[in-house]
Amino acid sequence: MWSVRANKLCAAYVLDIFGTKKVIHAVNEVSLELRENEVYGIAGESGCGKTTLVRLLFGDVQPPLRLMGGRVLYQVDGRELDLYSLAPAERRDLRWSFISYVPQSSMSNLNPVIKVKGTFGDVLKSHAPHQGKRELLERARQHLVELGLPPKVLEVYPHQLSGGMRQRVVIALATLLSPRVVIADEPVTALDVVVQRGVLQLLKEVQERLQNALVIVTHDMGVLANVADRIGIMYAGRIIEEASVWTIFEQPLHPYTRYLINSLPAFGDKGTRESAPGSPPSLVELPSGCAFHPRCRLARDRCREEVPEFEMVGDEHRVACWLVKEG
Amino acid sequence: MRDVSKIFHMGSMLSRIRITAVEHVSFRVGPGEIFGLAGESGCGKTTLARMILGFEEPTSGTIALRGRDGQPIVGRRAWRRAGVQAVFQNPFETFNPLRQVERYFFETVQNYGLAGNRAEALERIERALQMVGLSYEAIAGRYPAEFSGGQLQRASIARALLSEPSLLIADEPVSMVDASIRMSIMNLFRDLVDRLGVSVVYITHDLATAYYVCDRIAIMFRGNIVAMGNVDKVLMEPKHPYVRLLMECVPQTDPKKRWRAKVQLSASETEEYLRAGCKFAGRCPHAMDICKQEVPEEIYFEGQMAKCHLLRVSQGVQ
Amino acid sequence: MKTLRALLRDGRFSLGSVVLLLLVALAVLSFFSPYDPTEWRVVPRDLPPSRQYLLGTNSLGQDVFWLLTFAVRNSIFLAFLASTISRVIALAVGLVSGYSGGIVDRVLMLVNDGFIVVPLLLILVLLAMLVRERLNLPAMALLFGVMGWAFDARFIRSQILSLREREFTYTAILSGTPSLRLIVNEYLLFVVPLTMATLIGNMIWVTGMEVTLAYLGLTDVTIPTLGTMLHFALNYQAVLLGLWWWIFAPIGAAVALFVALYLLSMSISEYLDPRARIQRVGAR
Amino acid sequence: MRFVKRYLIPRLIQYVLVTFFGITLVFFLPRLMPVGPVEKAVASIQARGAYTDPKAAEETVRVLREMYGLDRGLFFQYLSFWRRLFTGDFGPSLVSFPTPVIQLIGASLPWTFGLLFTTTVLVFVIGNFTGALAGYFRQNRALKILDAAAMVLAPMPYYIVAQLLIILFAYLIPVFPVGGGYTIGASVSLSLAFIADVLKHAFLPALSLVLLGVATTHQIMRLIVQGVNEEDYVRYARIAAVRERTIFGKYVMRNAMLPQITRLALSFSGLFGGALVTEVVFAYPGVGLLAYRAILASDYNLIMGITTLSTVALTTSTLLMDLLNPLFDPRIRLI
Repeated sequence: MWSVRANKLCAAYVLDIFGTKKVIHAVNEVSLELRENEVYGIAGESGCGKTTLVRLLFGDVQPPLRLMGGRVLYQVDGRELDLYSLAPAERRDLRWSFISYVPQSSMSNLNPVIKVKGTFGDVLKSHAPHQGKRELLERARQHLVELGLPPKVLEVYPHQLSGGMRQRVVIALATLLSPRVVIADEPVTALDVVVQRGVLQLLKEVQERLQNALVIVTHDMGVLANVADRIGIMYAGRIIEEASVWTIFEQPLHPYTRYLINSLPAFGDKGTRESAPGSPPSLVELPSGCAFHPRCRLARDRCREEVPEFEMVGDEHRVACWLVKEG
Repeated sequence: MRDVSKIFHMGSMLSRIRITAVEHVSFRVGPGEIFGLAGESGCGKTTLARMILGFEEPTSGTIALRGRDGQPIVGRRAWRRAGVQAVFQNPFETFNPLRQVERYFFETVQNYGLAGNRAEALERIERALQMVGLSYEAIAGRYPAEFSGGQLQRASIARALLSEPSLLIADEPVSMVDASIRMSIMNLFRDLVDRLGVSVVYITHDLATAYYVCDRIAIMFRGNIVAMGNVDKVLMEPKHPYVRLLMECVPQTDPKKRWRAKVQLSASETEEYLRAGCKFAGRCPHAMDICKQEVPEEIYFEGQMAKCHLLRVSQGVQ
Repeated sequence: MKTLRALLRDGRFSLGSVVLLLLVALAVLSFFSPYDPTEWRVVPRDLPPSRQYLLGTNSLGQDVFWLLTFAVRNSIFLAFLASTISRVIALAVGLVSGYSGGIVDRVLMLVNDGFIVVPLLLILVLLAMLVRERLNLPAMALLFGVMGWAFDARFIRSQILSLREREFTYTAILSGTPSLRLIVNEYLLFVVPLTMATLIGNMIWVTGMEVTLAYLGLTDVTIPTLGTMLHFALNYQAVLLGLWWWIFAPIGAAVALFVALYLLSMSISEYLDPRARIQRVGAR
Repeated sequence: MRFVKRYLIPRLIQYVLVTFFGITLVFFLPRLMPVGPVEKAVASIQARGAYTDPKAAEETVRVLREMYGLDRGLFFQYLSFWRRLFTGDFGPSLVSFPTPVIQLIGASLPWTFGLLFTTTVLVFVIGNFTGALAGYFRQNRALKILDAAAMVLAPMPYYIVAQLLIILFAYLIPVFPVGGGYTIGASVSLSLAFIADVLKHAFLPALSLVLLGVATTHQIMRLIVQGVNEEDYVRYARIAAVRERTIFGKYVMRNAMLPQITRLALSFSGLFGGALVTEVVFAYPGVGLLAYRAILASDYNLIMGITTLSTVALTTSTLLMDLLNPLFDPRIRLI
């Protein structure tokens, strides 16, 4: 069963830098579906629009970001809701109870001048205004125990926690109200491998406990190989290939995905890896047709002229590439 | 024959907050070798790099350097001209955003007296840029913001090569570079080592790329080198428990090799720095009493070195 | 050029520059003045503004309008000269202190903090009192310049400290660039625009101090400045006598100068701080 | 313990060093001038010798020369300056000879302190409140007008605002007295009438200080709040649908106040400078007016005394704020 559906989403940053108008097409016609009890990975390089896509799924659209088209549907308790036709108050109510967010690991996601329990209390209070302070605190404590975190973290200030612990506290905060969808944007990027593994472990555990949808956005294919069920590869604001983790790693079809997978170093194999030539395009001036064609060795005329459609090519496997379609 | 070798012997390097950043670290890098220096953030690898580059003085111990001609290098200027140059992590920060990239090339040539006139200088710059797949024409008159990250990183390498140093320090040179072109930079290092005989110290937290490119590797933990040796040996047959933990935690890019067991996380970082004995004892699944009291000694066997009491017991080696 | 156009789109900047240009034009007019500002009794006394005497005349028999042109000229000149002197000191201290660090930095910052904590007004009063008779414009500029650099030196130093940690500093060191050249090549371009913004801020301070010292009667009152004009107006009880044009002419000019300079400095520093710039974009 | 070692002790050392150096500056700067301060004072006394009692004048000159060790080296003078400083001895005033300077300052201090304390508190509360609102609700019309007003006021020197207030409220609309600390002839007592009289006299001086102080604080607070508003933790709280009221109070304000508390000492020293000028304009019987009288009479001792003590007062206020800061910022308290 699906819980979030995005249909042909388009969004752009419209900047007015002292009179010069600049439009950055960060997300172009992205369609995807998040299902109950799965980990969906979104992979892409920096500046490919993955963070913007997450903001769209979440309904966090503020200037200069603008929604240019498409819909986001939520399935909440069997009802279908169109995110962008909801009133702001309704949208707010869905936050944390239906969909929540784990931001990039950094020092600064928790208010530095209040204790961790204060932040937990504020989030709970906003969604359960009639509950008493003690009750709320008890609820927060129980939640931490369930996740295997020491409840004493509630009594300290954020700067007293290590980076890994802080990120785990944020995960606990995001899952406080048992949301059906959790979106994690680069949740382990700044962390060391050992801590990274611990944090991913926690994310996965919570997902298994809640049987909900977890979205992990990252540039690190290694992370996705380990935790994702399905993966969408983003390039220049589009998802260009989507398949199960096995298919992506074993039979990638899009030339970009192939470069990406084949250039990954692996232990026990010192064979030469080749990178894709050139470098990723700027979202301000996208190439015509398929955005990857200037770097693609197999590009044909059609690739330069028409944007390939994102089509199903196999079991749960979608690709946007003329070469695949035309054989 | 060119013979580049460096012998490090340095004692406790005290930083301002009196935490030993680098402790009794010794290693040598041979000519034409890529030497990996890997570890988590705060393990002292960057401090070590800064000491080799001469940005910081070791509290004790010495660092020696030989040029490509085999002669020992003495003196600050020579140290950087014929000795050691660096490639940094963020290519967009490597060059001043307000200045043209080419100016660094001319300054390097001029300051080290590498050319007599402008034509010679240009020729030299062109040669260095050709080696990394660029040309003078491609960089002339342009500011850093006009390049892509990959191009800038190549330019940065070319600048470092201008003075024909015997050693290149590459501090996380690809972590800020787009994933799809990362390997081309790694391949470039390999290529340069093979062609020029320059040595490279590759500093990274990423064991996978280290495995890909390095000949030998040292794993650092809290200011100590805990394991060192041939990269295949150290990483594929890890002896030290910390290296084993690291290897288990590196996300393998293959869904067939997913993680299974759980890991234990460290309490506080400062605590580990101040710990007497083996710094890893607090998290080590095999910790013994002696580990908490005595600093383990270096144990050599099967072409690798490891600092661990456990190994002495199990292997019975000196 | 691009920068100027961008800045002009900010209402505050264009308003500030228009007012400032008007004041400068007023100052330039002083070169065509029919009267010598130091002479008294050249026109009838205490006349209200009229076509002949645009801003009336004062009790000393001077034409207020033409006097004002000299006052504005001298005040702007003084402010600019004093601020330039203090910018040179601030830049030198800030650059050296920030780049060299260690003991040099500590000693310089101690001197710097000393200048920050002493009550500058009182010290200036004390010093002005001693040299009252010789306090002509350049001397005053020197005095204000020597006293008014500490705050911005600290600011420049903090900029250098963050620049020093950026990787391009190390690239320059590895390129063999000697320290002094490195500071000039790598940092000056970053610091100069900020210094310009502080220059304007400092000009406000200098003018304010000059007005205050003149009011206390500590400057050479024979030099027409905004401060000495006010000094005379108050001493001759212009308020009580209802000679409002005499007192409001310098006050109006001073207020215009302050606001114009302030608008400029706000606008420029906001332009230079990319963070504030992003916010401006986001707000639209 | 870590707090003491890493925060407290460095601050105390800094305090001692800066105070020491500041006072040293106060001592040496006048001596770098082409005209020596003591010579100047001596000359001015000798000039007056014609119409004052010549014996008293001679006596003053002698005392002064001896006190400053004029015939000895500069270093000796510096040392004796410090020695006298520690006993609170700034010598006799020249205007009201032979009343000790310290006594004159002591008499004016309560007036200045009362004025400064009240205005500093008012400025802090009002300026931060309006500034925070203006930074948080950036589209609000009324607040934009407030911004504009602050923008015009902020760069004004205290002197001009004080002068304008006098013209406005003492001459054009005479609701407040032109100056003084209390009505001349009123008996100094703690009666309600007297207190009301004092407050009435203090109103305009205080208003001029508050107006300018609020304008500056308002502008700085507005910028800080705009910055804090973009911080990750505020955005994250907003994404988590924490109530706006909580975000404004607990997330934005609490954090934006921290730099403002640090700045309080600076704001105090700004107001102090302002108070000196304002007191002169309003003939308010505080330290500023005392200093003015000293200037008119070239009373070097008195000025030195006031300047030195002000330096100590300013460094001490900075230290106090540094000591107060950890109470509000757990990151300093729990290093």
